[in-house]
Amino acid sequence: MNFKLSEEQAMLKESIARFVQDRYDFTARCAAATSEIGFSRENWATFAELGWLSIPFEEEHGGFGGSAVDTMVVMEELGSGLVVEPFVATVLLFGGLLGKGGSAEQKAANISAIIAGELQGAFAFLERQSRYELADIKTVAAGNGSGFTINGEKTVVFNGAAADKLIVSARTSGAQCEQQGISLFLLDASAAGIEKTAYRLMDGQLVANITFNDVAVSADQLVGELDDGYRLITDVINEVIVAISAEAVGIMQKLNDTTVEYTKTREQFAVPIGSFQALQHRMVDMFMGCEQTRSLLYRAVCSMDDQSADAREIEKNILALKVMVGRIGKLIGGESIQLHGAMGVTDELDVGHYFKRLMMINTSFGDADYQQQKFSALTNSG
Amino acid sequence: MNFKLSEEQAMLKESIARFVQDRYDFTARCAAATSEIGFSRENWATFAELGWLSIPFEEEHGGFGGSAVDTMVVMEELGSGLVVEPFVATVLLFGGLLGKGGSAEQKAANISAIIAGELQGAFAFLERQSRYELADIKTVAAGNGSGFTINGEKTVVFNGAAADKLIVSARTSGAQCEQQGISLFLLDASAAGIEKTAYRLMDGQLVANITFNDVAVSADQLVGELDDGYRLITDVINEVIVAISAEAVGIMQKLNDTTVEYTKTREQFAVPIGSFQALQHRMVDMFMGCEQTRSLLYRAVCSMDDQSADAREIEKNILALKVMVGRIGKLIGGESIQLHGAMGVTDELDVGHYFKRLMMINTSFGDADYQQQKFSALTNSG
Amino acid sequence: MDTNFSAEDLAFRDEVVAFLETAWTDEHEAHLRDPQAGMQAIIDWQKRLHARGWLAPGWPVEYGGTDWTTTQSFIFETERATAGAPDVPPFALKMVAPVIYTYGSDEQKQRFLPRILSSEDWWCQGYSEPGAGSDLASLKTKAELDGDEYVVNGAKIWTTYAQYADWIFCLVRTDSSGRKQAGITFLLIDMKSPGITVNPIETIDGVYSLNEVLFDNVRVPVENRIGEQDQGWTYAKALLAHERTAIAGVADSRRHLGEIRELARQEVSGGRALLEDPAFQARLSSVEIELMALEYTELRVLAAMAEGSGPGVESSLLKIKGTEVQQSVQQLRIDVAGYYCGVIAGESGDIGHSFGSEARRAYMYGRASTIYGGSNEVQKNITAKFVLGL
Amino acid sequence: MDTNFSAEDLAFRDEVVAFLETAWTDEHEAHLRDPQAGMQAIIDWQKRLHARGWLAPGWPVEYGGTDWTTTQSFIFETERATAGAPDVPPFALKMVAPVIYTYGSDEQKQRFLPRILSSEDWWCQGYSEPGAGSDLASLKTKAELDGDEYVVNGAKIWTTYAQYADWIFCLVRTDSSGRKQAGITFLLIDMKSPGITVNPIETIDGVYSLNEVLFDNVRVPVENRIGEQDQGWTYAKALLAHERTAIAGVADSRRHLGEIRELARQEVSGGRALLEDPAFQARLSSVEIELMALEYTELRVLAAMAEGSGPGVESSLLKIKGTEVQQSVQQLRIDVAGYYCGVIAGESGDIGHSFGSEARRAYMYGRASTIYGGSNEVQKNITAKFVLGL
Repeated sequence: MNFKLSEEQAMLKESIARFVQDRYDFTARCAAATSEIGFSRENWATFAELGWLSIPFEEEHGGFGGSAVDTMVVMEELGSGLVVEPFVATVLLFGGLLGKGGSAEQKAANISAIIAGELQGAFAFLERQSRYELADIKTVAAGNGSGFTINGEKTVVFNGAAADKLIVSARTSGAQCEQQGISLFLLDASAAGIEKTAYRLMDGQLVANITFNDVAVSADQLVGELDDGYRLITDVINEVIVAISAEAVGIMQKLNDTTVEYTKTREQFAVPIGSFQALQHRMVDMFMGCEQTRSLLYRAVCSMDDQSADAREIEKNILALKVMVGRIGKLIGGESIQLHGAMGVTDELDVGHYFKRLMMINTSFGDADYQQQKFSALTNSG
Repeated sequence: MNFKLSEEQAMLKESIARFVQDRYDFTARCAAATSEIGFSRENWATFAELGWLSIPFEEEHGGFGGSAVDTMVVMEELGSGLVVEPFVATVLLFGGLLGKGGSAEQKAANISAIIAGELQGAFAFLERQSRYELADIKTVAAGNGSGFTINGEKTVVFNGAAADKLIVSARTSGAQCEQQGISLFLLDASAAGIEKTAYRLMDGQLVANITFNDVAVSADQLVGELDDGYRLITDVINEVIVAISAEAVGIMQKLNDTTVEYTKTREQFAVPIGSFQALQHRMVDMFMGCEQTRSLLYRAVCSMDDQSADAREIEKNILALKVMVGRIGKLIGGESIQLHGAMGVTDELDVGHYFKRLMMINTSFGDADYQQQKFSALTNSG
Repeated sequence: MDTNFSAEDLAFRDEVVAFLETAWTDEHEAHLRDPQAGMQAIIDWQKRLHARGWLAPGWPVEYGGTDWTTTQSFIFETERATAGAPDVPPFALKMVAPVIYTYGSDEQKQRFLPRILSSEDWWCQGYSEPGAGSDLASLKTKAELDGDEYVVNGAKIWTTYAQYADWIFCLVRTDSSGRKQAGITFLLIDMKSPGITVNPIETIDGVYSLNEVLFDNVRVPVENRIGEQDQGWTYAKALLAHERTAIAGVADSRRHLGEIRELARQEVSGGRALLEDPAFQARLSSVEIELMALEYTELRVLAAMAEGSGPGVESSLLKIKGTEVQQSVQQLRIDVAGYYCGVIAGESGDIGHSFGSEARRAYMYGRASTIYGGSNEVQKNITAKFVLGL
Repeated sequence: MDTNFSAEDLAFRDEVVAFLETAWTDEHEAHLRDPQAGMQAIIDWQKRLHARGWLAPGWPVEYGGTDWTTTQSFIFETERATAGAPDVPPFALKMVAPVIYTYGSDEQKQRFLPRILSSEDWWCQGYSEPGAGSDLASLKTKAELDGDEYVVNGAKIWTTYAQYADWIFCLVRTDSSGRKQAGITFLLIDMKSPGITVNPIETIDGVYSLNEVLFDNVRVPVENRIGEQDQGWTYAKALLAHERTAIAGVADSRRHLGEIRELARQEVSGGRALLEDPAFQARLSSVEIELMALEYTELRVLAAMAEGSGPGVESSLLKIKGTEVQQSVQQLRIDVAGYYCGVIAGESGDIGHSFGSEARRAYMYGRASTIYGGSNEVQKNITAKFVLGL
């Protein structure tokens, strides 16, 4: 049993921390987020150069062959720096689907481009009505002999505005909400019949609604098995949930540190407000919340990297983690604002921005209440 | 709009408070509770003498014709004094069923005796499996031409050990859990075929399990309409819920006062612990909890006494009240123990005893979680 | 003890409902969603209320108040919120006006009160200062008497709607020698005075309402001083409890909760209305129950006030619970919106649930409610000291 | 970073499981429910552990410890709790023994440690005093040196199992002139000494475990002093962190949660298992998730300790969260029992759900867990100061 990072992981962590320290202050971050594509291409090139984009990919595709712990290390530091560059969308979601389900040709054509920083991707899976149900899909890919014709609309596509290529989930059979009958297709974002509407989310992400009007795809654009995309989606999204949870832990730690520091310097009634016992106890609750969340994060990644771990245990660990990330995120985010007083509601401080990212992480792939019901169903069934 | 007590109500309140002050200190209370019948007959005679037992009954049956506010005034003071005498069981439950559903003969034969303090009653409605579902009844009253034969077992019958007469709920038709087909019967506790097992609850009450083995009753022992007892039960129990909620508010106020006083005198680290801000804020939460519960209590009794009030509104008010009584009871009870430190876990202080009564009030007639689901069902249905 | 409405009360309610039906229009409602047009809608709404004589119910009748009973005030508030009409901005009507009619000179009353009622003058509040926060009395903005004018230097912050204001009422320091509550003077300052600069503050809700107001040798005629020099704290303090009472916002929270219930009825999750989701139901019920209690807590405070006792220290309870409930309601709305709570609705129009962007704005704006008007922590200190005697 | 079990660990687990299968019997289990027979069951259990060499895993090997790795300790604890076997009472094995083998003389080690391992000596802890509570260092029980004996006068309180104890380890005051942490001496006192009176304290759980211990001119040989006179606080303090680590009780809470799930599966409400009730599910899940986290928090602390760093201030977190989880578990059990949580099972036998009375006892006993071992409030103060630097 061992909770230490390997030397390699410690170096990776240090490298990201240094990048944030030297080149990603709050002004630079806001400039990246508010740019036309929602991030900085220059930063992305740096990520590629430093090898971060290769972390989760298999060595045979030019990747680093990283573990869940490796991805955790990256994400926690990206969280701590409030990095807006689309690591999750391009590398983990889009890249993850290809890595896990892509054909040899698809991998060859795309993964090295992702690693080189030359390809932006997105996964279009949400629909207006779907809420957190990954199987609730109305977009249809109708077979037409040689290939398929896709019609439908996807919303809140992360990195959807900047993506060069998309993977889209569509129904090839089955009824709406059925897990069976979902297939994934890889296509150029500029394909005929695709229209995008870009907009921003409060955490700075540039996302898009994407409509598919009679978009023609060939059979070799299918990612994974026909009708069997659901399992692939959930496998990848489970990994992404853990990754954004690591990001959340990085944010929580940062907010806690910032808040404790602020209360040491901010004076009211002629003493630092950090000397008030009621506030101290609340900051202890924030500290404990962060440590407990970190424990669930370690629990999840250790079980994912353990070849002998039971699949059900892994799922349970991931669900528990996401529930706590949501709950403690609300606690720490809310308390950080409150303890910063009126300064906390200004846009000038980064506190509000960290808070908003925590809120979007809670919402992403199912909020705490939703995941807790899945957790209950899993743990109480026999 | 007016939240003041009438002069008569203020006198009633004062009279109970004086009784508790003069004749019901903690030692006297414990002596009453641990006696063979679970209360003091002498105290009960005093209650009769002072007219308290007549409060809720109609004037035509010799009662005071009191309102929901009147009952509230009594119960809050009984709560404040942690009075263990069976006012709820005999007057409100047993007496309430007779007053609302009894035949003229049944009323004449019993209500004046209750008021005179000469009759102890109990309502046997709970069964081993029923939990909080009032309609979950397996006890059967089988028609036999002239009357009925009752077989079954009731548990946790409040005042069941001392009661001279019982009202028992039994199934005369319908399946277990069906609301239709429940009937109530009035019978002597000493009737042939009745066996009691007495035991104590943690709040000092002496209760009983009662088995009915071929107990014969005649048709004139039916209370209310045949098969239609459910409505009568819920009507009376709703009133009792409000009454024990008033008792709970009396207890909460007492615990809060006691705890605040204790923290003013108890010293740690050379200062009164009440000077610690973290504890102060928690006591403010206790204070706010008590005031909010009191507000729901006033809301419920005002709507019950308002002839023009909508039945659904009244039910909603009662459900809300019971939920908050349970939740805030846990908060105030738990915090009172905690803030008393190790002294709080001794039996010598009354704090633990008040706490236990709050716990039993939460459980009685459905706990907070149960009532909240009923509240949700009611408020969300159109 | 009763909360029955008398026949007169019921008649009054009909009157209110009838008024609201014509006075608060769908057009107002639509404008309200747009921060810029919103201000015009509010001014128009104030004028309609004034025309009906209902703009300043709390004022003494001689200055334009209504002499309503507590029950009538309650009825008006309830119906107002149910109709979706906003509470009027408090700075002129509920904050400075009571100071003026209670402690001001006759000349000040005649000069300022009618222009408040007619919506000619817009006011903002100059209490908070950079660094002072909840410790209001530690303010540093200085006023020195020079002839028959005060010369004011310093800075006020978190000043809501300063960008629209004609006047600002300020607490300024005229003496630093004694305890910090002494030596404070209450001044009314024309926002057009030379030397005043208004700097906007960007806030997490993305809507511009807060400002920093800088005073650089601003000259204020001595006749714009309320009462005595150095006694301003007394005048301001008397009003703070009223501010806390008004802040509870029970009727508005009730309306918002109703809206959320409807949204959750329409929102589908896994083929089932979100409203049928037990976890959502539990949270909705918890908030509703707390709100039902708060409604009666407020009535109890109002009834006590009607009996002649001031709102007193229980007003802290209303402020704490009121803002807690508001934030719970805002959180529910965010959670109903799901992914769309993150949407920043721009020129793109309808890009998801239309309420997502609004939910976000209300939520972010609402973060301030537990901070301003004396933070909830300060309210707890007040309650511990003055109610519990700790 | 990994939590994989090695092949050796897996083999060790099999060993532990095999041992528990025979060493902890149904008969022990049954006795445990009865406070009187329970003590005999625990002594027998200690003897079986001792025979296997596993009674004192944390001790240095030379005195009878096991030299287990952190992982092995974790495995043993987990399997022990899963089997339903109790943790051994900490007073001798986890509290006084470490003081003796760390700070005691060779003679003291030889005299006391073997008798602890053989269960011949039963110990209790004399730290708390009436009035001292969480402010442990303000203790007043006095010891004056008279020749080669100390004469002890004063009172200790909340002394668990003093009625069974052969020895009590005490903090006593030998000097009042300096700061309160100075001038405290650590004494081992024979409970059979003349002048000692043990008075039972009735507690809200109705089970007799706490006592007041009075000292009236009790003479204690100077060789029963640990280390130096006036240095007792140092010796005691080093152990407090260990006490807090041990207090988390993760494995036991996990077992209890499993029991509650089974009870809720059997308990029916309105024709449906209580376990299917969404509100119950939500509460159960919340506790389980918190516990899953705590399990890893404990592992992280244990791993840090294995690396040579002491449990440190993070032990406060284990104590706070551990006791919070325990109380949540106790609350759940109470709520499953419904009306029957109130039952005081007496001679009447089975009068309702058999677990109701036990649920009540566990709940009431558990109220003390957030108070003793340094109240959770004090733990938060410690964390604020030493972890957050506030």
